[in-house]
Amino acid sequence: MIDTVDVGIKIGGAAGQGIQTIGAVLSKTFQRGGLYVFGVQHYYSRVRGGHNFFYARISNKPIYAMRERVNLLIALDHASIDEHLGELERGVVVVDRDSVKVDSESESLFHVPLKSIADDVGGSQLYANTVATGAVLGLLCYPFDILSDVLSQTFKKKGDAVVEKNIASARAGYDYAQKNFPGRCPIMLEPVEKPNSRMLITGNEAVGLGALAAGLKFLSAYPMTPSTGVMNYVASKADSLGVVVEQAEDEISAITMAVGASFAGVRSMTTTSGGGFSLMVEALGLAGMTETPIVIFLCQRPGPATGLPTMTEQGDLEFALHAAQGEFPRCVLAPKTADDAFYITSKAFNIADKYQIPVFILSDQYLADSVFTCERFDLDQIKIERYLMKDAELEGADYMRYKFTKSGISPRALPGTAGVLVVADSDEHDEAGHINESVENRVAMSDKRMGKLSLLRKEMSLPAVYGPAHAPLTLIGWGSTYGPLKEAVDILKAEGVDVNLISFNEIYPLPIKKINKILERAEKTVSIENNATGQFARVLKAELGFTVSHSILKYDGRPFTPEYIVRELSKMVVV
Amino acid sequence: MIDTVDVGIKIGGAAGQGIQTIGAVLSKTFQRGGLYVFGVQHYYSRVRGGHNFFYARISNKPIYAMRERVNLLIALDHASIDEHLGELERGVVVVDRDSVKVDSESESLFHVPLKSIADDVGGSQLYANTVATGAVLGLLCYPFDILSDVLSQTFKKKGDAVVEKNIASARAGYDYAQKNFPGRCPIMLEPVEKPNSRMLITGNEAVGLGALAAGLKFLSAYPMTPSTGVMNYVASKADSLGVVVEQAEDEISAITMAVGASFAGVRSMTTTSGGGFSLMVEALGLAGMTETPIVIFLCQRPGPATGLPTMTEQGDLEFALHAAQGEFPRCVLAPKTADDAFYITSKAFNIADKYQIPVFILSDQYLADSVFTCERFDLDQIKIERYLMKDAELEGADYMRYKFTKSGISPRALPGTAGVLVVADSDEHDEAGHINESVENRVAMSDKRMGKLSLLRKEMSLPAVYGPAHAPLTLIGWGSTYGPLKEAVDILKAEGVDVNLISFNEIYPLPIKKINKILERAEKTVSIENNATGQFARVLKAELGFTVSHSILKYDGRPFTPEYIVRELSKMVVV
Amino acid sequence: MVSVDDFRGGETAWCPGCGNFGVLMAVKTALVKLGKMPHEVLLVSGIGQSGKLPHYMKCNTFNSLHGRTIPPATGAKAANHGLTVLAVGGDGDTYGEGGNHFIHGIRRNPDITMIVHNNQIYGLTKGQASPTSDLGMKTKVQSHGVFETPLNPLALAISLDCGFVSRGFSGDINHLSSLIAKAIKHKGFSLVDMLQPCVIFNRLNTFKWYKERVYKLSDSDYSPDDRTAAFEKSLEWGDKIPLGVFYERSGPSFEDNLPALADGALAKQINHPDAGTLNKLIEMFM
Amino acid sequence: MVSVDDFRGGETAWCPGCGNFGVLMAVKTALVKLGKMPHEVLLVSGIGQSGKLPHYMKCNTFNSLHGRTIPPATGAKAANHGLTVLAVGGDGDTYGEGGNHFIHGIRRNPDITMIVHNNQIYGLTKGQASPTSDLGMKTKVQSHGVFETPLNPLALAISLDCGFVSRGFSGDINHLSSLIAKAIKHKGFSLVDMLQPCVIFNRLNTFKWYKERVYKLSDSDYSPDDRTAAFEKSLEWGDKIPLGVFYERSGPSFEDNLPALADGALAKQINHPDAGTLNKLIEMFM
Ligand SMILES: Cc1ncc(C[n+]2csc(CCOP(=O)(O)OP(=O)(O)O)c2C)c(N)n1
Ligand SMILES: Cc1ncc(C[n+]2csc(CCOP(=O)(O)OP(=O)(O)O)c2C)c(N)n1
Ligand code: SF4
Ligand code: SF4
Ligand SMILES: [Mg+2]
Ligand SMILES: [Mg+2]
Repeated sequence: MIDTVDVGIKIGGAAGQGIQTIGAVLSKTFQRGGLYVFGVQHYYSRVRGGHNFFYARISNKPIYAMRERVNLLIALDHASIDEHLGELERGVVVVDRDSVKVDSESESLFHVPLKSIADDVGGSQLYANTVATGAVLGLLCYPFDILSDVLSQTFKKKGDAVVEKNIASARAGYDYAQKNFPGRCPIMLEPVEKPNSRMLITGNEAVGLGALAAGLKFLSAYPMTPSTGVMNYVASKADSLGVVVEQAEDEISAITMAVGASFAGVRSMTTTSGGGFSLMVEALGLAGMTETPIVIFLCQRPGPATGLPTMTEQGDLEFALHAAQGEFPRCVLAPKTADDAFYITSKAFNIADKYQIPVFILSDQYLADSVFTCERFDLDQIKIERYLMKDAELEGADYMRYKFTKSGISPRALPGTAGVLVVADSDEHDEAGHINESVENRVAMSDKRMGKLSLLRKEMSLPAVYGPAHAPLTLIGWGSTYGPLKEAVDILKAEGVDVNLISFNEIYPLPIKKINKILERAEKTVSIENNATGQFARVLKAELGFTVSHSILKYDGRPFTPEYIVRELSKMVVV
Repeated sequence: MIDTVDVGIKIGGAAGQGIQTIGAVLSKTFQRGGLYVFGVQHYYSRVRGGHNFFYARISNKPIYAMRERVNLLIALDHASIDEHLGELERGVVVVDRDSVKVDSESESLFHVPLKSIADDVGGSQLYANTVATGAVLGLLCYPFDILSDVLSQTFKKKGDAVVEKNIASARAGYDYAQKNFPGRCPIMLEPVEKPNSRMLITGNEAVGLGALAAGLKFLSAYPMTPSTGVMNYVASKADSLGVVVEQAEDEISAITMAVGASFAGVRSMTTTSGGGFSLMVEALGLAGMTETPIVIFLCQRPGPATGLPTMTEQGDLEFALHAAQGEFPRCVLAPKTADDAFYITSKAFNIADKYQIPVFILSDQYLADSVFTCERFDLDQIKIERYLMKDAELEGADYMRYKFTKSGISPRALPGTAGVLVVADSDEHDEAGHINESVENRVAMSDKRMGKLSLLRKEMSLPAVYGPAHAPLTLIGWGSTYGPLKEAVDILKAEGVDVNLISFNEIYPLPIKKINKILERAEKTVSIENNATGQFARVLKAELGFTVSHSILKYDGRPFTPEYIVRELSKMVVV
Repeated sequence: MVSVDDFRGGETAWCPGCGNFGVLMAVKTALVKLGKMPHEVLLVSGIGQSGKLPHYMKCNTFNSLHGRTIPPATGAKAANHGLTVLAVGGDGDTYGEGGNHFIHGIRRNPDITMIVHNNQIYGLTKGQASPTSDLGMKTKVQSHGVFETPLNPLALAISLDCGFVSRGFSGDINHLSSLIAKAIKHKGFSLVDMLQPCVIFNRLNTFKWYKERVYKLSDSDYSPDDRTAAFEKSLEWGDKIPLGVFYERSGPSFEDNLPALADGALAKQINHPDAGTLNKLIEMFM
Repeated sequence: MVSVDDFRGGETAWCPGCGNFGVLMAVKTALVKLGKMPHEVLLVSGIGQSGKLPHYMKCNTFNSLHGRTIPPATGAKAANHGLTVLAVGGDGDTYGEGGNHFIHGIRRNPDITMIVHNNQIYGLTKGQASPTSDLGMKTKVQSHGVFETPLNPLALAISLDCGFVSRGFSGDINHLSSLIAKAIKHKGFSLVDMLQPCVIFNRLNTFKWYKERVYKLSDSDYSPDDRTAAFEKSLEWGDKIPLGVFYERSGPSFEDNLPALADGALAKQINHPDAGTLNKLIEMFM
């Protein structure tokens, strides 16, 4: 048996100090060495200054969450010492005491003259970050050549000179650490020999990639943190796959453009966060009434209003479920991890097309910005099903867009592609798509639309049960809390607690009976959510009549850690 | 004991034919005679043509709903015959067969040459409506002088000549009916002797009047059926009470203008329907986060999207409850009748001011446009409480808009009125109103805001129980369905069925324990709602864990009738 | 050959005498003039009296929300630029609720034609002032008369350098239909603002009122290629109201600027993204 | 006497060198010039880098939503017209998300001053194009460069007959603060569009870029009372960029048009409506 390696590295500093670059380079370097990396970003709504951090956890076993302890702290500013020194566990702090004045004489402080080395070796203090990166790897005694490869790749676009200066700066940092740290290699992090086919990807990138793999052709959006990453990613790849990405003047335009594009025949998506989604609400109903497929990427951040724009929360679930006047079917999917985000995004497009409804991908800042190590995404699992009528079927047909069918799903044709006329209406309409206000038609059309929901309900996947099928204690979570919850279960199991986890990612409509069967088995249940009022627990109650016995709610804008969950559980004396 | 008089009159015709005028004049004439009148409007989204109707029920006892039977039909168009002849019960149809061609030779048809009488007597066919009004009263043998008073008052503004021609035309119609109807007075409707202090008022007018009585100073709105009546009413009285009414460019502007006005110190309101409210969602959260009082009049119509723009539905309850990103306290009130609308509207302003939260008045087209007979509104019941800091309290104070207090309610000062500075923020903020993203502050501020909800919960009124406190069958309703439900209970009681009704008008937050106590007593429960999915039943389940045993859902755009409810109940074999 | 009848839809529900009848005829006539077939045309409407047009026409239609005509029309055009896309809206619809899309639609310049039924009133909601209502017009809400400066759609469009800015009158179907035809032929966003009397709620700007005032810009006196001159001309309102093309300029349309459209209409491209490309994208994360 | 220090708020979080610092100073200076006290001033902001201004000022503030500055400022002004109301927004905020309020705010003409931090970029969200970004500017989203016709805020405002239309430069605090002071003094809606370099995301329109181009409209050569001339002047952009007041005209403000304000600020009127009047209203239903 191999020993478990599990190291937490935190890089703290002001916005603009290049924390993300250090984080990305380190993460890639570890991942290339066959290790598992999980990275979290904490930042504020400012472009320069303040105190941000990147936290990377590295292990030789799969990991799904951050941990609270830090083994290596790179302190680029004073706040890093103030805020994170206490998190250090038998670890080292890399700090350039020439620029960050520290009073403490803690043994863990390891002065590396980042700026002066950078100046000397790279010819500019700009390389201080790279020096720090090198120093970290030196402390870990991690092979330098992997870093040098990663640096070459990262800075390739900027030309050979820049690459060389970076490598030299990193090397200098590496050597400085190896030479000067009292007692070499305070922490060991060794690459794993066998090559791997793993990816290092954020939740947002995975959604973007999933959409591209699903055949996305039109994305219109208005920038809003933390959703913007998806638009950025898709825009950067749009040319290679012939996708249109259009920044709208506002969110109303963003979604209605996407609805128009979908009506005319292409897979369309819009990306936003809660405030922007607020403005899309009427058009959500438009998609519902006109039965136009649309995928809405709703990336949650703490509200209400502007709230905490760069932080995380699961506060928009009931909003997504009930947004817009009137009643119509919708689907809500909440991915758990980056790879789940990839596959579920492609599923979202199929559901939207099959049922001709709006589908939400409900993410949050934590999932959006975190870096996950995933197995290489399997394109064979992506099936694109458009559910469109074929030109031959339409030949000579008296086409009616809202034809009554047993399933409630009307065959879909596209305007201008087969000689038939496609008539869509936001008023209550008859089968032909023209306004009709009779009692009979209204009831039939409402039943037709809502009937699709019952059908979809049967198709929704069940929540995953982690741990034993039966346990005296059951944790319940949804979406991005999966990682911390899974690890909390692992910790508890190691402590001898008999516990399991039911984690939901397909949120609505719930396959009621099947889920009740799963929940029936549960004894003590604890619903764990990143919001103040226990929204998912309320949904379970409203939809299934199921009442959780306990809940842990976190609404401070920060994500869960496994340790936090364990602590809160023990406070509740349910453990 | 006096006999019960209960007459249903329906006036059918095209938009633009003056149905509303006939309806209004008739209603007023009966009301002036001490009778109770209840009137319903059915119309379409067009200005001329189509088939509309006004239904008035008149009784010498209080009435709260329409009935399905019609005793007198005034058929101004052919559709009136096609659609409503079947509704006639031992009644008479007034029709001008010169202009409305009718094949049927049904005995109930009574030809009145409306147009030619109008031409002869008034000098223009425009008076045909007034002739019809007179004819109706002639058939009912109702004293003509009340009508003549009402006509004088109605047309006063248009000058004496117009008044006289109207009276003459009415007289001619009256005499024609008296003279020509085979067997005089097929239906008798006698005025009640004693004078009364009752009002005849629509739901929309009552909301407008309630707002004015509560000290409304600023109303900004964008027109939208069926809410527009409130804006129209307030605008028509604005000068007399010094109120600003501003039509906004869109609903986003409407609500944010109102929020701005409220922040600066005046009672503000916006009026809209579901589609417009969709656009107000983000600003709802703004009010929540900045703790700015605001009253939102949300008048429901069937959705989704444009839906059935002139019809009725209770489809926006969960939308109102969960609209906007994040979590913050709000209050939802759903008036049952016009007088309830008056009092509850003034209460809405007090709650908004006291808790510094957004408050909804959730109405619907049925309540908005229906005419109710109410006891004279009692101004003594209206207490205006602004909960503002007095200038003296502010003197020299270091004022903080979001000061932590035990109740969560921070003392409220107004910008520019007392020399202190008032700082409001849509970001998460500290007590002083400045952005603060710390864990401690976030949790404290969220607790502060949500804490107000628990306080308000205690203050909410309990639902009214109609009928015996205990009964084997309990009907549950909310908002405007009260009238038909109450009458359904009366019908059932008369049939010997032991039944009661719990009707909610203060919807959220529910005083959970007290309501559970009421609901505990219930055996079979039937939730009756004007929507397709049983939204209020779901709210009861989510909030109280209470599950109704049966439900009757109507989502055809038309309001309930007592008969419909009784029929549906008997189908369910619960009766 | 198509005829006006080929575009005939359902029964109208407008008031007798409404200016919208002229508009309906002019739109159909313009399409016939251009030889368009119903299935080649997509009509996107908002909500209002103009928003009923889709029900009275026979072609592809998307009856959207109040104020939301331009964005769905833009999205549809991007998805299938083979379609002839018309957006129709009211003055409240286009310049009020949808004002932001009007501004930015012009900037984006999709090849769509925006036809505005400008009756200077909110018709469907029974007579409130619209952004183009004349000063002083009294309504139930504007009980002291309109005091907001009336919005001048032509001046606004010209200030945004809109490629085709014109005004028609529903009382002159011939002229109007030829304007609409020109607007459709113009590559890029084209505006046809139409004076369309509402015979019920607008007692100020009646058929007669317009008829006495309108005159046509003549090719000999006026050339629509100077932005400042066009701006100045657009300010003319009152005793004399010019009709015609105020401003025209050419330039690349939205679709011209979308490289993804080079391989044909997006809606007709195959649905499956290239696996090789996707694999390359995946490998970038490795 | 008030001084600039009396308006000093919290620590700034802008980037070093950001053009917003000049704006902050100019706003304070203008208020001091006019002898305003902090409690007499209400600053309404949107969300963006400009939206942080309320935190760096000391006065009454209402930090609203992205794009929503003009309506709450209008509502607040109607409620208490004794307040000096400033609205501050970014170019995305004011002309993008809030574009519809900009148009109709001008039409409504409340006596508020709209100060736009126009850095021709979305700063806070890290560098997407804004409605005023120059053609061709490349960003992560606009990867082929901006192709939408840049919005010209001054031309737009003039097309709406805005009563006060001006442009300042955050690099010239003196001139800017006097512009702002003039704008505040103007009765009605006044626009101060400010060239405000974003030193991080806008590498095209830098301090230097602006400095080389801006010049001040001189009283001797230019008079801001002709709308068409103002329109023409507003089109000047490129090698030379004029600063100053482009257009000014007087007329009744929104508040002037509200009879309810005749008895003083609404917020200061007594809260209880007159019972006699209410009784009369009730009796109308009897
Ligand atoms: C979001 C929203 N707000 C308001 C309405 C109500 N509404 C329908 S049409 C209309 C305005 C009609 O005026 P205009 O656009 O000028 O069209 P017209 O009827 O005059 O042709 C309004 C306010 C709506 N349908 N949706
Ligand atoms: C409804 C909504 N959409 C999007 C955002 C995200 N957002 C915040 S600021 C901003 C734009 C910033 O650009 P600008 O207004 O030009 O201000 P700057 O930061 O450049 O000063 C955006 C898109 C938001 N807060 N709310
Ligand atoms: S209300 Fe006016 S615009 Fe509407 S149909 Fe009638 S005349 Fe035409
Ligand atoms: S990002 Fe640009 S606008 Fe924002 S603070 Fe930095 S320099 Fe200023
Ligand atoms: Mg109109
Ligand atoms: Mg900007």
